[in-house]
Amino acid sequence: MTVRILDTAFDPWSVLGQYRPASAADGQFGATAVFVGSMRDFNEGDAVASMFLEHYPGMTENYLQKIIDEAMRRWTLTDCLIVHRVGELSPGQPIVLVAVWSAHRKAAFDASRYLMEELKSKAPFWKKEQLENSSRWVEHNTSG
Amino acid sequence: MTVRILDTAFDPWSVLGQYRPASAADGQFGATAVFVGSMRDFNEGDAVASMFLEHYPGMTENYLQKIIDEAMRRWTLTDCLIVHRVGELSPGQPIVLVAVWSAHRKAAFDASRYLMEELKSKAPFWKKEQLENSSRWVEHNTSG
Amino acid sequence: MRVHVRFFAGLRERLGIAGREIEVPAGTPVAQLWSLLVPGEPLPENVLMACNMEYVEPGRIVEDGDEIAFFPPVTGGCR
Amino acid sequence: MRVHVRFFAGLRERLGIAGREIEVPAGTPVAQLWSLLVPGEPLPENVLMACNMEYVEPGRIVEDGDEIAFFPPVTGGCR
Repeated sequence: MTVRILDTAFDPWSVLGQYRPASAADGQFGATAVFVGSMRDFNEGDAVASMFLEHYPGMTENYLQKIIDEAMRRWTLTDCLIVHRVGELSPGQPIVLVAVWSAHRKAAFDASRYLMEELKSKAPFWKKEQLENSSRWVEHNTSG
Repeated sequence: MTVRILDTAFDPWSVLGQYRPASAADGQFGATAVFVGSMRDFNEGDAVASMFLEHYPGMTENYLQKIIDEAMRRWTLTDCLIVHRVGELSPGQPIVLVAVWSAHRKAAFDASRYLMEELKSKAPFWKKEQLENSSRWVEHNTSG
Repeated sequence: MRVHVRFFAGLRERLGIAGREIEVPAGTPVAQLWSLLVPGEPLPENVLMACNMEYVEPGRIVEDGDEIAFFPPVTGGCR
Repeated sequence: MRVHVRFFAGLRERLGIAGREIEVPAGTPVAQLWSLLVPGEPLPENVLMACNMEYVEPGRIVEDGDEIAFFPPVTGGCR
């Protein structure tokens, strides 16, 4: 059950390659479901040059830990990992990584999706997009 | 749209780190959903020492390509990758990797799950488990 | 009693306030801190409020030493 | 005409046949190859059949040069 907020670029596949799921010998989990969200270079019809991601230090981590706790209550999971970028991002860079380990695939699929939807709807992060000649705060999120 | 059948162990995170999704510059996809299924060291109450995975060379690849084609028809996806082990496996080793890239997370989540369920229900692979003093063909698959 | 109020993201930029200490009487609800700090500015309909880093309703009564936050709808994750 | 018949996994082990060339008359359905190759052995209820690496129904009529396969329910992926 790990939450990481990073202010520099990360490679989700390296993170996963190095991560050792909590209290699980290799043979004990059978399913890993992962979601990676990356920054796209367009939004609402405009080319986006870069993005700034603000968060609420302390509350953000608490909230992510809370949704992991809730997922562990709802499903039988071995472990959950959430990594989220903050700061200045370029197109193509990963924003978020959610990973869930469990004995059965249904729980892993369900829980990873649950974590992403909960994260998007209530975790305190805010995006500011840098367009060619202006910047704007993203006002609303897309539904899942 | 890539299908790989491997007869030696693979690291899904290295595969993903090296894979370049088809015709997609970095900023063009926003969502990647991944599922990894690994061999567990127990099944139906018995400790499983190792496993042999048989397939039908030619038909297996065709079938996996067919479900990828179907997923690309049903959802708007950038790319799909399926990697599946055959041969002798030890507990903890990855059996299957399914990855889907798309602009929106809903399509990535839905399509990755679809690919896994289709793969499990009809792709020609057969597992033989090596228990302590005997071996057995796995007779039925778990439902998703 | 004394509370610390914070604003985030577009709200912070628009109001020009990141954080402010404010003296309030006992029994003050969270939402009222807004009118005390930015009088004349209507409370945005979609604003979110937190007390000590937990989401709270506008009517929540503040206590001495609380950290209160006002912020716009969140937009984390990916598209 | 001539078809090639293959068996996989538990079926191959139990019957002791991996593959066999067989001469059949025109109009032979796939399922009938089973009784020609393993007479007296009932066709398992859950057996799957493929013709030229595509799933087919038991009644599919074979053609010269076809590769026909019989195999047990598949068990790929993970638990």
